[in-house]
Amino acid sequence: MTFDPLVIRKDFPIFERSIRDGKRLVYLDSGATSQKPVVVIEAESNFYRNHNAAAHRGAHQLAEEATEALESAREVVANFLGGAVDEIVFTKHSTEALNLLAYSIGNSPVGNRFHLQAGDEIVVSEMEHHANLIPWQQLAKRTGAVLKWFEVTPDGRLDLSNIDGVITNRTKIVALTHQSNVLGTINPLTDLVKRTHQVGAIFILDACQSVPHMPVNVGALDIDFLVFSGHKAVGPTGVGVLWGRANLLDELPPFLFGGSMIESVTMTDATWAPAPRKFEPGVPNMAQIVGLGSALNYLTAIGMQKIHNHEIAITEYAISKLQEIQDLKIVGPVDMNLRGGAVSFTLGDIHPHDLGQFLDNSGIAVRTGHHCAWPLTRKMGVPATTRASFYLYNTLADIDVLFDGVRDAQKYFG
Amino acid sequence: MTFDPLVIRKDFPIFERSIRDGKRLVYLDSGATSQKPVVVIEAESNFYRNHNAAAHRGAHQLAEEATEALESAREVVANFLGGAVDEIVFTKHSTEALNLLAYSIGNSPVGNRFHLQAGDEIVVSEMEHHANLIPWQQLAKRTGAVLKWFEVTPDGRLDLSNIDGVITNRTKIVALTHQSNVLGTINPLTDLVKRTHQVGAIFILDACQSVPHMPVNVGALDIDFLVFSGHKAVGPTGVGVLWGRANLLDELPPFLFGGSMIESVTMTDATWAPAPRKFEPGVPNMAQIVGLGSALNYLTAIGMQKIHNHEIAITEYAISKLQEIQDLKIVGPVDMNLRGGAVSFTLGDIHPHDLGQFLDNSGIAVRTGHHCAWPLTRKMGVPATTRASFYLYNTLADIDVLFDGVRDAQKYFG
Amino acid sequence: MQLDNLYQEVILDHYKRPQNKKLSANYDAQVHHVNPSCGDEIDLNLTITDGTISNISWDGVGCSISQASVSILTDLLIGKKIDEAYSIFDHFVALMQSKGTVSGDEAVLEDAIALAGVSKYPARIKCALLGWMAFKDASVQAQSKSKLD
Amino acid sequence: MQLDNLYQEVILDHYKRPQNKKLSANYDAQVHHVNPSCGDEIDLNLTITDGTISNISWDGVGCSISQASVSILTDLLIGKKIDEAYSIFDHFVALMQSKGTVSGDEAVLEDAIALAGVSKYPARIKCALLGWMAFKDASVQAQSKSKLD
Ligand SMILES: Cc1ncc(COP(=O)(O)O)c(C=O)c1O
Ligand SMILES: Cc1ncc(COP(=O)(O)O)c(C=O)c1O
Repeated sequence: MTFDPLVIRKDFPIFERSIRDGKRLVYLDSGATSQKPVVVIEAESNFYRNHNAAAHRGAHQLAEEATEALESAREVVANFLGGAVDEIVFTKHSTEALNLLAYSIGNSPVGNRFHLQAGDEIVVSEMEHHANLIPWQQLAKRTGAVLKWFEVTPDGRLDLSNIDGVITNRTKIVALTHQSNVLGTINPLTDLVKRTHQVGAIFILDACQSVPHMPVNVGALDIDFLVFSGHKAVGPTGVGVLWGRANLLDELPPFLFGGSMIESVTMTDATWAPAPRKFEPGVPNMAQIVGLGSALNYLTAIGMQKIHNHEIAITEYAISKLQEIQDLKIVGPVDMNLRGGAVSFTLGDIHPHDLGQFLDNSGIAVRTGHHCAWPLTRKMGVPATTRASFYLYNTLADIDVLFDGVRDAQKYFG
Repeated sequence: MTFDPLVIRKDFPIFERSIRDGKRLVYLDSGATSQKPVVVIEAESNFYRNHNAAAHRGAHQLAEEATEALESAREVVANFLGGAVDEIVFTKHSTEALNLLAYSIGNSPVGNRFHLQAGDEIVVSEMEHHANLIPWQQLAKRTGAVLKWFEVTPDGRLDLSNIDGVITNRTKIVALTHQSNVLGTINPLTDLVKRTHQVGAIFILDACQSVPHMPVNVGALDIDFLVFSGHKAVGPTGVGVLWGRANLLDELPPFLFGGSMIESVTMTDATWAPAPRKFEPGVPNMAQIVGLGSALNYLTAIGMQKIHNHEIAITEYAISKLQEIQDLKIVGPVDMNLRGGAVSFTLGDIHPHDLGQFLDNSGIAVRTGHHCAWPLTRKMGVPATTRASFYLYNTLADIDVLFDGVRDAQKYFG
Repeated sequence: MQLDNLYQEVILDHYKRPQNKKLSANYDAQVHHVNPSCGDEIDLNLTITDGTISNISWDGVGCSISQASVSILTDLLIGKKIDEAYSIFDHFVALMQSKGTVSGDEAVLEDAIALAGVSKYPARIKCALLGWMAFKDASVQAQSKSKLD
Repeated sequence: MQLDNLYQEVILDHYKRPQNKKLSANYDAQVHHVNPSCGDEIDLNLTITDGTISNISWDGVGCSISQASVSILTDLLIGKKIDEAYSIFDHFVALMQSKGTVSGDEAVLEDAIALAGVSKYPARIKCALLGWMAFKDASVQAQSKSKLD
């Protein structure tokens, strides 16, 4: 099957609507959230129309069907990531998945391999999204652990000149993003993971911006935990994924407490079901999980490598075009070997908010601000940036519209 | 508008399907999760088809529309409960909402009104769902607080003979269910809330089984926090609600950390946005929140009092019919003044699992087991029960089918 | 009736007249297993003599499927060599997980073949496996104990 | 172009030539406000003399709307009695929250009427209000300070 974004767009009903009095929607904000193909929308509504019941709770036919739908989706996710079925925990988004890890680690008693004590070290980086920064700040405060970080170079890469000085024998956790949601930088993981395991620490990957956009295999990466959000991967809102190595999920204490995650309960005490159940109390976000399964099947049918190639091509074109514009500065690497399809930039004195508003008036949706990575924008020496981010349904024509829009904005505010 | 469940059923597509080779679906498991009317299903898919974008993040038209959709739903929920807009926090389900409270309280520093120390007391009851029991067990373990509880009488009511002995000057939190998901008992709250406030404690209401079924007004109840789940109130899966008094939400520390809940962030520290934002990090479960708004509008249009009256009528009929059956024992009060529409029972030596399976074969969906309230079933002296639970779409004819089914099961297993 | 496929005569018989349902005073291993989703519980005692299962006894509460299944298990496994018991165990688990696609080997499973219908009711598979998992657990404990002796 | 409604001449003028954008050495109250969703920041100094706003000065970074809005505010409120300033404040906030249904009273709002278009862009309302909220905050601090003196 050849990859044709114009054909793919037909799967996404939102492209049938127009923006600001009849303009074509040029959606360049998939880094914030992706659009949804009709199969995903219908997977969710089909579940409600035909199979809705509380999964894992009840011996009636609807409950059986709901359970089957839920567990098939778990299998899809496991296959997509190259993990085992029982290694997949469903959350509401990656933010919850990262908080789950931080709280569960905080709940680990003395003797548990995850137990943290004063002086232990947690390593993040300056390019983390707030979701992979603040939970660790707070865990450090609660436990007396020390938060350390890799710095970011002026051209927007992780400064790895001193890996062994940052990840030390005191390090217990290394939590890093796979691809920066601001800079587009894809971080090279091999040496980082190796060093992490050398010192006996665990490696947590924030794969929010990579799993939707390129083939990611947890085995090949040799990491310990991974999180991503369904809504950025053409899936529904309200569902995220935590993958963890079976033996680690086994030892990790639970996070949220309630029904269906227990083995036995008395008024004063409780014991836990095996993972993944132990991390999934309550009636699950069933329709959303089913929708996510359908989303990953959709992406797989198209092919993750093809999607990645397409995005690389678009990004390369976008960067070369944007660089033609006077006063436009790309914030992040311009070498295509180092990056994926999120491009942030500044435009002389024109504030990103004004630029974004102007582009919106032409039907172009971009994101402006600090993109939930405030320490990073500060480090890059800008108060805010404008970000265009790409996905399988974007075309080179979208880039041309962006290019014209930016130049028109310069005239308007000039 | 007269209330007619046969007309209402037409709004729920699932009733068009059949069960086990052509049998009519008699859905008596709404206590676990409710079915969804087409307006709710379409509210979710419409959001994806027309307005999907990351709410509160971006100045483009889709993001504006998504924000508007989300915040209108918040207004609907606030009006439905009689609270203020900024007092509504969206979660993934009530289980998360209760854990949010327990963790946030656990995060409260010395000097904060929520701060717990060894010897402080937390009060629950023997009829709590695991979701309103285990989070408090765990909070007690973490802080050294003492977990106390109201017992349940043999006929399935809270034993309130010694309110002042259970709720004392050491009590900091009282967390109780409004209606038992097993017994159907509706707990009388007035004296409990009064006593709770008299000792300076906060009152948390698990309204999972009441908000979907009767008018509930947080002001009239004079409570401090309330939780419920959307999926039990004809809403989507994957969305729940925490309501809290504004001044209390203000003082309560946040729970999940990440994007959009912050005021300012550096590498080592962060400060928080005002409530409700401070409790809602990450890209929200937007489509589900919008669906919940539509669900509550649907219920409101029919009328919560009418829905309640209908359920009371059905329940009364069910109890009187079921009591005709030899060896059938209702577990819970039979006085209609004390209860709502969840009826648990045992049937001689026939195990609930077998009964449930037999009923399923006749198209009847009931729940069997301990219903995530294991200490309660133990207290009631039964290993498990069969539960039939009712909602607006159930009819007296459904009860007749149940009655026949139970009698046929007796013959089959007798 | 479709349901008769699930509730075969043999199952209802074992349910009404369970075999070896009285915990023995002596045993090499004793285990307690629970099915948390429905609250079914079982205690099971196991004795192994010279590599042969010389006794299994049990007590418990649960549905007809779980009760009949453990009763059938005791009839089937007492007197068997431990290796043979494991092979029967594997056959039985495979049958349960087959979603109705396998009919099972009656020569191996004997009365346990009557539980084949359970495999079409996913929520009940755990019921049928409760006693078998307890047996497996107990056998591992008994054997590691005998190694220590 | 529809956008011209939002970006009126007056706004772009104030943006390019902001008024009173240099923090004064003396003040009764100094505040720092932030718009966390976009990172815009403002410092604002306020002096009140005998119930009259005698000076407002500021510095900050932000979009044209937030910068123009505070610049217009200083022009409009310096020299006004504090009560009158509050009444203008209320008018302005009501205009912003009107979703375009109100056109505003030019006699009261003067140049600030040019910001009326913002009310149709919900995500920008906070930009327009940033300086105004800073002013309100500073005025409360300045007055409580003068009560203490
Ligand atoms: C009384 C009560 N509390 C809490 C819950 C938990 O609800 P959820 O699973 O939607 O979080 C339930 C339902 O399962 C319930 O009935
Ligand atoms: C790198 C990265 N991490 C974490 C997140 C948080 O994702 P969510 O809001 O879906 O939890 C995002 C997206 O906002 C992201 O880009």
